[in-house]
Amino acid sequence: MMPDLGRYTMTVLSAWGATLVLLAVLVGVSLWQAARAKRALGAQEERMRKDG
Amino acid sequence: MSLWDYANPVKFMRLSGRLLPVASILAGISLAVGLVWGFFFTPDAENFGSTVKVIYVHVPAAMMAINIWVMMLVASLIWLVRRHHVSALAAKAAAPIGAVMTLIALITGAIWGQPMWGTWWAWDPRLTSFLILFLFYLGYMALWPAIENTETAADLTSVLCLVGSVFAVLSRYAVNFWNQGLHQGATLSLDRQQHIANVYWVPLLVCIAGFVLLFVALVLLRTRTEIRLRRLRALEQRERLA
Amino acid sequence: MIALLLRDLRLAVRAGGGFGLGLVFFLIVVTLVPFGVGPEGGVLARIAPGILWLGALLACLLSLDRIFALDQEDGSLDLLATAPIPMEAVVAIKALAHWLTTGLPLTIAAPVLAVLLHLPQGAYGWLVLSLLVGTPALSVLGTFGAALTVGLRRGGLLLSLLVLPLYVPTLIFGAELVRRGAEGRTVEVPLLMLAGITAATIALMPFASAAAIRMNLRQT
Amino acid sequence: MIALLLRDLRLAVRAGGGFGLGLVFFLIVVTLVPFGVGPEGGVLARIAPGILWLGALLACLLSLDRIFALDQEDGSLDLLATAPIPMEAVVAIKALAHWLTTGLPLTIAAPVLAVLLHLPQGAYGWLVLSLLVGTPALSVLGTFGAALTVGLRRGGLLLSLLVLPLYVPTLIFGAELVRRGAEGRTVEVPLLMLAGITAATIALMPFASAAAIRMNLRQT
Amino acid sequence: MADLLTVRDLTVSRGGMAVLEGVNFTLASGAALILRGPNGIGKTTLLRTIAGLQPPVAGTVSAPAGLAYAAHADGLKGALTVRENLTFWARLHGTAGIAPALTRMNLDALADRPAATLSAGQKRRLGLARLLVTGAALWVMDEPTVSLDADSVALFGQVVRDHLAGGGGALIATHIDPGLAAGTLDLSPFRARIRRLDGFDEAFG
Amino acid sequence: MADLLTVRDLTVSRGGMAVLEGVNFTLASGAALILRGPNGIGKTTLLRTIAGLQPPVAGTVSAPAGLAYAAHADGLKGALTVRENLTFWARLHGTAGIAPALTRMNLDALADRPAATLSAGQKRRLGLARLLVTGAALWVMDEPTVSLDADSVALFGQVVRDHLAGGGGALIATHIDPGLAAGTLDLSPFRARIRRLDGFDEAFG
Ligand code: HEM
Ligand SMILES: Nc1ncnc2c1ncn2[C@@H]1O[C@H](COP(=O)(O)OP(=O)(O)OP(=O)(O)O)[C@@H](O)[C@H]1O
Ligand SMILES: Nc1ncnc2c1ncn2[C@@H]1O[C@H](COP(=O)(O)OP(=O)(O)OP(=O)(O)O)[C@@H](O)[C@H]1O
Ligand SMILES: [Mg+2]
Ligand SMILES: [Mg+2]
Repeated sequence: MMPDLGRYTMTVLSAWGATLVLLAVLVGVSLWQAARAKRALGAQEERMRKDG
Repeated sequence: MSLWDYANPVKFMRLSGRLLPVASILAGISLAVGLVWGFFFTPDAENFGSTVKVIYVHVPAAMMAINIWVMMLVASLIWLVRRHHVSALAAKAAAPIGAVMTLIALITGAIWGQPMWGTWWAWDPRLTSFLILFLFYLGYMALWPAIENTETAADLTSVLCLVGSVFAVLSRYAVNFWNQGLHQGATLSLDRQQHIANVYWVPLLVCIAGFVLLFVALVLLRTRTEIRLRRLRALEQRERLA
Repeated sequence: MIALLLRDLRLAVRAGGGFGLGLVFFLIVVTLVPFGVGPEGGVLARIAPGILWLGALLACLLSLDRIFALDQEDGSLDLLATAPIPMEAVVAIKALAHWLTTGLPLTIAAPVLAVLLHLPQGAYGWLVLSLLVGTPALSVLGTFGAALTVGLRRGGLLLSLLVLPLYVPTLIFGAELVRRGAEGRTVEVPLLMLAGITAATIALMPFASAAAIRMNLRQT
Repeated sequence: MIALLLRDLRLAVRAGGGFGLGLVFFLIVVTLVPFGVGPEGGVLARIAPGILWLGALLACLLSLDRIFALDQEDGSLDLLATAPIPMEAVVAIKALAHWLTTGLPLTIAAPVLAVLLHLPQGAYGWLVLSLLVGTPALSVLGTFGAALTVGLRRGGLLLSLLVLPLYVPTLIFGAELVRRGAEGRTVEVPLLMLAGITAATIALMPFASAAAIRMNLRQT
Repeated sequence: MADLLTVRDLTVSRGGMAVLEGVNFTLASGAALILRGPNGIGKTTLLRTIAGLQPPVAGTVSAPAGLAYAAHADGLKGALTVRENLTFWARLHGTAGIAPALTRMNLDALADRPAATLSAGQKRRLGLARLLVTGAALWVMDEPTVSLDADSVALFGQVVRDHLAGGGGALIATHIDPGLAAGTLDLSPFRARIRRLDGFDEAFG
Repeated sequence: MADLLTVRDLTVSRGGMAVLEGVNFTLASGAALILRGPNGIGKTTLLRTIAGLQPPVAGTVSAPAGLAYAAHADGLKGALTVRENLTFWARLHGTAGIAPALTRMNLDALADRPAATLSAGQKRRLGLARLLVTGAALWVMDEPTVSLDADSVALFGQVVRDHLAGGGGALIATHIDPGLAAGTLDLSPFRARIRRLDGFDEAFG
């Protein structure tokens, strides 16, 4: 399945690897921040509704 | 109903809530297709060998790096002229994405340069102007949190984006003048359609579309986060005063 | 306006000799380079134009945060903003005062320091000319950076980060001018570019800087 | 004491990301050098050790004035001086906090930036080692300079003037170590000298700095 | 007499939150108004808005163009002497002659001292002397008598009375009675009510 | 009760000139002393000398080791919250628990605000709360009630009274009556006479 990359295996794999890792981090961080903001806002709204 | 109405936070939240899943799914599909196609089903090129596969991540990232800055410039102008908060926050949300894209272009380029030019880094105009662009992204991102007042932060970062754009272009010209460079274009001009075989071109287009869609999805997500954080802040302030 | 210029110059001279210190920093950077890169004349002569320009740029940069921060801390900036004088003029005067206390002395001192780095004979004139034409742009751009960061507690390093990319074109053309001069090549293009950048920044940046100051004061 | 360290670290991180900014300045200096001296790889590789050390040194220098000046301006320094904790400890903690927020990040980032200057492969290890051993001395000496200039209104440039000569030995041995490493020569002598300077300054300078602070406060 | 300053339905904000709302008052020339209110009510914010340093959230301020603002901080340069500090402001405002200002704030003996070597109260006197050289009709002052001893407070009172007698106006935020025959406006009733935020819109602006 | 602070024949100088001379007083534990005198007489200089920040020119000060000094400036970090600012000082002085200090200076509602966003009077309250967490017996304060509104002054008075009741002492330089039952020392009689300089010797010290 894996294509034969010849003597450039390292080059291609590390370039793709770095890209995918950076994108994954970006997406992961964005999702995490989004979830955290949503949770914090939900909690705050809940609290303020109770307090009136 | 004019387009500007979507600059209203409530409407934006509603619309973006609907768009986000669509954009995410489309981004996922096109990225998967494009990347798999590019990695597994393209032949090696004559003078690049298998390194030609790097193009599927390098070129889309490089294009996005520039285009995201342009989008931030437009959003900043909208904020300065029409003072739509969503617009300023969208610029803020886009900056980290742009910075990551620039970094990907730089890293993949550096890795690619090792076998192609025999060096990780060369002071080639295109590479150099990307480094400068990366610095502009860093400066922009550092300025936002440094300013306490949110409206002032939006104002000042917008002005920076404006001035920075002018100087990014100027730098591009300056480095061109300073060093003729090694970067692709002469040996195998991939940006001119007649020079590139469709076997490379079509998957590349799919990858570019994937990166664009990924950016759209991420910007929507991050802008939503920023809007929520703003509301959270306002609520907290109110609670403290009560 | 003249009053503001005189005050700023007087403060620069009084406050621990702000005047001479930019110079001294320049001197020290230029002196440290041989310690860092080793003393061979050939290498030094090659890199001399670049190092001299870089030293001037850093010396300039280091004094930028005084432009507005001091006035902000002691409240003068608020009072200046309510005085009957447009903020654009304040900003332009500040940039001028900065250039007079930093760029100008650097330009005058550069030939002396060039000796330390074995700059080729023919390049001295071009060095002075390039600094004379280029340093005003450094002051004006620096004033813009200072205006952006004025509210922030000691935004010194943030200021550097914001300003340095803006300095790149000036640095490239300035150093290139000297390098070409040293090699006896034609210098018209970099000289014109340098002059163009300086003229354009002087004409336009005060508006951006004034806007930034007003935004910073506005903190509602 | 731990409280002071934590406070200083927290302030460094909060105040507009003081943490990353030293790094960024380093990045920018290293980036600007090629714009100045031209892009040829050969020359760059020759001067890389010196420029990397010089960049680290300047990045360090630029953040020195925060060490005491902020505390002095808002009156904390007077209050610290009357707190039940010896001034020597305050000074040592301040130097440590400065190193943690400046020297350490610089050391970690240096190899990445070395790529931009085409530093020869073999020298990377020596570069990191030299910075790790050398930068604490920069922080300690810088703290002394900051202590001397604390009373002066924005003594930033005066501070540079005082501190840079003190930095010369560290710079010489640090850059020499890397250069020898790059050429595959023996590195013992500069390494020992560097370690010796660092050890001696750490042991002795806090007393000098504390004395300087006390004198500065005493202004009768 | 003519109204020097008119404030209509003014809402002012600080840190993104309205702090005072519905403030209304006018100040006739020759009159002084003292603003009172507990710490943090928004006196400084109101004065900054009137001085034009920040925009009002709602409502209008119509103030004369030449207006002199004296903030919590004095805007003095420690490296310059008392005389130089004052001369600078006089020339910036295009007025001549700082001698009367020095004399009236009892600064003659200190005229050639660098401002950094003044005591807290002496600095404050210098900060107030600046008002005299602006030539402005309306003085807007934030706690002007901080750090002043009783004699200096009396001196200041006299200076303000003279200014009013000359047709000027004065707006003073203070916690201490400065000994002026002046109207007082208590800001407590104008404290902004906290509105509930029901949608995302309201988090902005 | 025992004497907390004894000052004998003290001469203090500022800018190379003696400003006060022959100052004598003692402060018993449980008592407060208010220093008065016109601007520039040397109150700040005297307090700095007592706090050990500068050496006396002549005479002696015997003060307890643990002494808390509150200067004109508050020593606050704008980037830290109220709570963080106070916690720092508490840990530095090795005391625990800032909650009572917050409550007693009415700062509970502001505890999580960055200090930079406080109004002038709120900052001052925070500066005074620092005294409570030092655990020191002797409080030396330079114009503590500057910028405070009437309620806060009363709050401060109560805090000082409690401190005195616990056996502490307080030395306060002020122009305003802080509403304490305390002795008052007018510094005017101690103003240093200007001696003629007859030889070069006397130009030194
Ligand atoms: C850090 C290093 C590099 C950077 C920052 C960089 C940047 C860029 C940029 C900005 C583009 C243009 C994208 C667009 O807008 O169309 C591009 C395209 C391209 N790059 Fe790179 N590049 C780097 C290294 C390399 C290397 C080492 C190679 C191969 C030897 C390479 C090959 C290409 C090719 C073939 C294209 C597409 C065609 C073209 O626009 O000329 N790049 N790169
Ligand atoms: N930068 C800021 N960010 C957020 N809130 C702020 C900021 N500055 C001030 N505030 C808050 O705004 C309110 C009004 O402050 P202002 O300084 O106008 O009060 P003031 O009436 O002048 O008080 P004082 O008598 O203590 O000087 C206060 O509650 C204060 O805490
Ligand atoms: N750095 C200095 N150099 C020279 N003289 C100074 C210096 N600082 C203060 N002085 C002078 O010393 C005298 C005493 O000042 P000090 O600050 O102790 O007065 P103070 O009693 O606290 O006054 P205030 O009530 O105004 O605060 C003043 O006359 C002042 O002008
Ligand atoms: Mg106020
Ligand atoms: Mg005093």
